[in-house]
Amino acid sequence: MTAEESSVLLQMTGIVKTFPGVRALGGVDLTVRAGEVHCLLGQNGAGKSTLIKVLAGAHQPDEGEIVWQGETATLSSPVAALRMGVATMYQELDLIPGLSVADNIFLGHEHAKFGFTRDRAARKQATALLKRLGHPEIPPEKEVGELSAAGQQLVSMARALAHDAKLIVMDEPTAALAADEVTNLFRVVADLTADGVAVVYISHRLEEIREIGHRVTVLKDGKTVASGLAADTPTSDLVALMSGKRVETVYPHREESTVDSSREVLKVERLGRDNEFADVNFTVHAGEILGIAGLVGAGRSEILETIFGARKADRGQVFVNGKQLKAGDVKAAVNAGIGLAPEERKSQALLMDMTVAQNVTLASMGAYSSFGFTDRAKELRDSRAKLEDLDLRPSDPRRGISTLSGGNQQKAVVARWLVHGCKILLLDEPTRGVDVGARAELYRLIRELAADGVALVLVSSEMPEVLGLADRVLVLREGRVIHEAPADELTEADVLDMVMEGSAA
Amino acid sequence: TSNEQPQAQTPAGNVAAGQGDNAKPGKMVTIGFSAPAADHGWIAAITKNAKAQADKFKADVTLKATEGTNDPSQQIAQVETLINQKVDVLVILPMDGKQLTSVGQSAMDKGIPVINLDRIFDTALAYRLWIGGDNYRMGVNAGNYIAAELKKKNISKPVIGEVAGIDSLPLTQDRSRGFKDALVKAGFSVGPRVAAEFTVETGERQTANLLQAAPKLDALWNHDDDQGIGVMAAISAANRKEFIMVGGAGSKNMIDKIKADNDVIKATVLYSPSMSSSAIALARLLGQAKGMGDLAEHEIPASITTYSAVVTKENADQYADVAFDS
Amino acid sequence: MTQLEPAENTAERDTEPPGTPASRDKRGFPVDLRLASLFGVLVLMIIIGWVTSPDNFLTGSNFDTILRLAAPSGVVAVGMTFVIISGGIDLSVGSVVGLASVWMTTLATQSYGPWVMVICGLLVGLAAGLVNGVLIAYGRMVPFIATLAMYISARGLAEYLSNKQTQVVRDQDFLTFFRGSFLGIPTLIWILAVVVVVGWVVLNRTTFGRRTFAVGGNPEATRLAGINVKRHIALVYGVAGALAGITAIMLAARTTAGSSTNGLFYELDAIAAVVIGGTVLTGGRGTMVGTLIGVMIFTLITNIFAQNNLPTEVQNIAKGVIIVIAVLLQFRTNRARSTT
Amino acid sequence: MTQLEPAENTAERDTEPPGTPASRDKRGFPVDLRLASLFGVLVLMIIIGWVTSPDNFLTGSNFDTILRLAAPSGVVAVGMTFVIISGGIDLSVGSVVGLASVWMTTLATQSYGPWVMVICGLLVGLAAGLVNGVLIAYGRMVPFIATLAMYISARGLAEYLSNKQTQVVRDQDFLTFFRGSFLGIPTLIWILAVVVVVGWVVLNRTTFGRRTFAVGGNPEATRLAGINVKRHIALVYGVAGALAGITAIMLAARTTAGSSTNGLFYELDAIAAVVIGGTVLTGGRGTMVGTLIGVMIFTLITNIFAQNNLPTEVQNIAKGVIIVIAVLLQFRTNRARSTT
Ligand SMILES: Nc1ncnc2c1ncn2[C@@H]1O[C@H](COP(=O)(O)OP(=O)(O)OP(=O)(O)O)[C@@H](O)[C@H]1O
Ligand SMILES: Nc1ncnc2c1ncn2[C@@H]1O[C@H](COP(=O)(O)OP(=O)(O)OP(=O)(O)O)[C@@H](O)[C@H]1O
Ligand SMILES: O[C@@H]1[C@H](O)[C@H](O)CO[C@H]1O
Ligand SMILES: [Mg+2]
Ligand SMILES: [Mg+2]
Repeated sequence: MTAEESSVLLQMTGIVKTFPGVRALGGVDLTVRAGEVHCLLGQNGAGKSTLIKVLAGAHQPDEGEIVWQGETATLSSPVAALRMGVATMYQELDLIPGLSVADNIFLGHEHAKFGFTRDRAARKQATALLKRLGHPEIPPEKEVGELSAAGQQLVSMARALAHDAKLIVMDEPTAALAADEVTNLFRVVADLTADGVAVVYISHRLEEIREIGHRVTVLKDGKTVASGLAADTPTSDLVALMSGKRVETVYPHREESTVDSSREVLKVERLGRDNEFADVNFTVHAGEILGIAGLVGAGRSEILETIFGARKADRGQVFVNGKQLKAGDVKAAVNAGIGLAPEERKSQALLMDMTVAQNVTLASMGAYSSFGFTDRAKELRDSRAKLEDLDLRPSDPRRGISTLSGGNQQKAVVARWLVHGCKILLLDEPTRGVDVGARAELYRLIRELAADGVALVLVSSEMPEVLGLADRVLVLREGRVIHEAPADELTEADVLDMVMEGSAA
Repeated sequence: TSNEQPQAQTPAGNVAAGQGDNAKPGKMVTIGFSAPAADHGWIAAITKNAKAQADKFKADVTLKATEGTNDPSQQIAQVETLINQKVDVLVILPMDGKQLTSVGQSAMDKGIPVINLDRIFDTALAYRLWIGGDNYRMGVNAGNYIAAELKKKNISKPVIGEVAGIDSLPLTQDRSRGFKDALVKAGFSVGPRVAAEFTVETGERQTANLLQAAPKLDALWNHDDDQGIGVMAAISAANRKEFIMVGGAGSKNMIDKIKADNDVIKATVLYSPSMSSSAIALARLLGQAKGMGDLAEHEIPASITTYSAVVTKENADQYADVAFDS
Repeated sequence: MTQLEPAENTAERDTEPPGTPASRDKRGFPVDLRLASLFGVLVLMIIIGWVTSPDNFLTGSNFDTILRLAAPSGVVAVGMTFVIISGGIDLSVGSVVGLASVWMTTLATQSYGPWVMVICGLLVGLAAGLVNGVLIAYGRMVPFIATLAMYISARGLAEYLSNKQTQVVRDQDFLTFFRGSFLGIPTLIWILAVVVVVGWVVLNRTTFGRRTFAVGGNPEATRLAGINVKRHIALVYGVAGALAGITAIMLAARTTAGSSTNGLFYELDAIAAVVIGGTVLTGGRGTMVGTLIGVMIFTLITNIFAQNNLPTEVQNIAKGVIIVIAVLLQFRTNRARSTT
Repeated sequence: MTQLEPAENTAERDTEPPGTPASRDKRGFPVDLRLASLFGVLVLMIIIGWVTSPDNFLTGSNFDTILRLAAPSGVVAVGMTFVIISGGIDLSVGSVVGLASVWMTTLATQSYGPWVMVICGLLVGLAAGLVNGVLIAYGRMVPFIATLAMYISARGLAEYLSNKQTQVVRDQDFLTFFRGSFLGIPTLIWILAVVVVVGWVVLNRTTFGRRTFAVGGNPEATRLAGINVKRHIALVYGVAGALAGITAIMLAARTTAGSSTNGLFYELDAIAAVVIGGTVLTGGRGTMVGTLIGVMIFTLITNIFAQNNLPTEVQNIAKGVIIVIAVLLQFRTNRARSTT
């Protein structure tokens, strides 16, 4: 035990952080040893990000003590934390889109002499860092806003490495990464820990934790409920700790199919957009869930948005119940009964200043008004009913939507399309950033919708999710459909091979 | 105002006659003209009069009129442009006399005679001739007229209001000073004072507030007949009739009202934009190296101050020709 | 503008926890501490006015004057409230007032009588507003720049049309009606009241208003909910323009003249009033009542200074300071509210 | 403003595929199609000037005139470029020019000689800018409103200090130096050149500039990178203020006087020039060269109109239309570029 204690790098005890009206952290303990990957688990809103922001000097704790290498530390600003040796990759991408890769990596500790920047040196070192991350091809002078999400995540990582930190915090680094990038990241993490650097790792994907984690700390409602668990603690135990209830498995079981193959609801023919995807054909029946698998950047979101009219198709048609849909016209799609739960909940779906009810009725304002005047009573009544149906908590439709957890916000987006009476629902990464408990509820909801005869198209980067929920799966690679098969004929390994290599092994 | 009888004069604007030998065409003269932005009727009339006068002499006068900016730095550039174009004579009504002094002087240094119109330069070295009104006397005459009228009515402690023009212009300060001096001499003083900005809207707004501050007035002087339309609108909205009002500058609109004599306005003190007609006429003579017929001097004088006559119902007809469209 | 103020952002987040019940209905009603503090400023100003000129301030006719002066700026500010809530800004309203006031009072227009004058004022305003809206929504110009261009051009066009002269309104029916009063209250004040009430109802009780909040709050999400965002934005600027047209009519009545200088600086006053009233420049939030209070505060400043015979320069210094205080005060109240 | 234009957003996505090499260096140098198209507009205007007044336009003395006129507005625009790139806006610069010009030319100041005058102009500008910056960064006020308050107050204070009188500069050393020339080029033009070059270097080659882009691009991320965002913002407004102070000095030299009306409307011209120059109002992007071209375009418009004796109202109509065309044109070029 003494040997281990001597290798303790960071000890946070009794950390309390209150935001007006919210006690985000109510006494959290965290002990990290040098050279370990310490995983932080917890439901949405459990306080993980808040804790690491305290550690990064971005938030000041109200109470509690931070001991760094045996000495009490005060982290009054991000600079203090960086100086001490804590580098952080934040959950929300923390890059400046208009600045170059190199500028982003060294922001705040620029290569400079007398205030004048030395760009050549910066570019050289940036390339070295990116190389270490397995991506020497990313040009250091390129604007970060022009990189893919995965590329941006790499820059974020390079930035953390650039600080020569003793502790690197990674807050959901894999949320936007494809499988091969995840492998790459894990290799880097392994290198780091081999050098004695500690990593605090946050993810909602338990299998990742199992793969690289050494120890696990579980947060629930702003409190540590378990710390220093071994990484191979059984899933059901971890979930029980996080959610306070038993959830048997994370991913859904296959269920009895509800496909009504006599009713072809959505038909996509030779759909294409320049530089994005081409020649996409499929049909979806009432009660059917069509899954689309593929790597990040394969063009899945673009296909959904094109069907929905948010992007204009360059080629091909979309038919709803046999009737052709006008291209590039969201309103026409909505009127035809299509709904889209987009990939970026916050920026593409939610009106954060509005109430839940106002968010729910946004697409159906005509139905909730007479002569242009809103019928607020009906609006409240119907949304309350729908929220109760979906088991959305809290079910008070007058609350601000910003007060809901991620999973419940996602349900509100689904509710928007249900009150509109949509028959086709396009779901783009519906569980991204949603914790395990809420996920299970969303899976149940998706199944119920199918049972009610809704046709669903599901895009997800999590293979087991697609395979577990969908009736049929399209495999997409570089904008083209390379395989289509009933879900129960596919295994995760097959699909991974196809998306990465172009064909099943 | 213009929309009443737009075809009254062709081209619009009043012109000086040009007498005797001076009427005959002489050597070609190019006159450069620069004035501030015509953001109210008076300045608009200045530009229009200049053009009308040049038109009258079109046989021997070319007018290059750059018009209108309230940014002294830009007006300097405009005058420089005229100098670069090698005009023979310059007529400048500066946005701010002090700020355009240097460019006036540099024109003079280059041998281009400058006629300084209205707002005076900081030094006489910067102009060959200054022609303008007498702002101080304008205030004095307004004050004297009001004092006399009130004495006639035997009012001992009158409340006398003042609606000034743009307060940051020296000419406004001169006018107010003259007004105050005249009233003090008569044993009176200036009561509530507001400053408008030569526009009808500000005239109305400021007067509406002034009338509230002074529930009873005996007289009111308004510096500028352009803003006067707004001043009168505020008075009629407040339904106030207990006082006499005197205007400033002498717009057609006000002179008509004075003549009709069914409103509070009883007089206006002239500050006529006809001075720009005179400026052009004199610029031509300067360019042709001629003198003024009636003077014994061979040369055009160095300064001419127009008189700020008091126009009342009695003499209104006499001044119809110099009245301007507000 | 958009200074996505870092400090501010985090501060907002720090201080405004999602879900304090008080913050629930941010838009709707005056039952809000932020508005209450603003109302406090208004009351304070009335007290100052009363104390400094006890005889003349609290009189019926002075209130008449104040309200009549507030009326045109108030109408412009109502339009600005819509524009700002929709996430935009309109720098051109003042110039559009000038243009509409000139156009409706040309000899030609006046010759067709009062109805045509009124309709002309309205249409010119509406048209200018729609040009703004189309440039912004369909031409994808930044609102600041599109309306700045209109600001410059409309004033130029007004000068061109009027030949820079003040055009006196001769039409007696027009003057009698708009300078008159109804039930003892001047027509201009009625117009202000109607515009504010209708503005409130449209903003808070109609789908148009709801969409305005939505477009300002998150345009992309609004578009993906099947709402025609471009058309809505164009319409919002059209509304602001039409209200500028109404203002032109009111000014033509008040000053008995049309002039290209009418409406000068109205845009700045309107924006200041709207923002002081608690509407945020980034869009998505705002209140009509706050705007009205903001307008009243500014009108009162001028009135109190005139009542006390104080010079304009001091008034301007004070005006700037009052803006700062009012905004900082609201921020504090807000903070205080959310920590309780 | 912030109209997070939905249409625009998606359009950008549609038309701007990630990673077109041409768009690589948007900030730094004029090697950019957007700037090239702007430069095209400038050349076009020079051609128009030359065709319409063949004798007088393309002369050395006319270029002198143009550049000397452009100099003060150019200096203000350099400061505005920093402010806008940082995600803010400064409406007060024009008033601050007025205030600084008055303060540095009071009898008292002049009595201490030219050095004190210059330092006074600079310090007054800097101080006013810092007040803006502090209100915005630490007082968490929206830049539009904080600087609007300063806009009103600074002008009022200038009138108060000068008693609304124009104050003539009597100091001969001051006049000789600033009205003189060096190597045949007027001092004012030298100042403009130095300010633009230094501005370019600071923006593109120093950590201060880099951080200005960062603050405007994503303030929260910048804060998390360990940069004192508040202090940086305060400094950026300080820089803009100090440059307004330099402008005041230049105007005092040019007009040989200080006046509270100096600098009127400079803020709008500067903002228009900066935006036409391709700097985006949402912050994070912009170029100094573009700003300079923008300033030159506006100055040329005035000059060409003066050369041809055309009236201001037409000039204003044209100015608005040119703004619209220049902005739309840039947008098209941009589009064209990225689809090739
Ligand atoms: N700046 C803030 N102001 C107010 N409340 C906040 C702030 N940041 C976080 N919260 C609240 O604190 C709680 C903890 O949030 P936090 O982001 O730490 O959760 P998390 O565990 O990271 O969740 P997720 O898994 O969704 O990322 C939540 O209720 C959240 O709404
Ligand atoms: N707004 C944008 N700006 C720049 N690049 C973008 C933008 N949107 C998408 N891309 C890029 O276009 C490519 C296709 O992205 P898309 O979102 O369709 O992928 P996807 O298959 O839906 O992946 P996922 O949804 O899992 O992220 C990716 O390289 C992505 O980074
Ligand atoms: O500009 C002013 C006024 O308009 C005034 O009425 C006459 O004098 C001029 O100088
Ligand atoms: Mg988190
Ligand atoms: Mg996607």
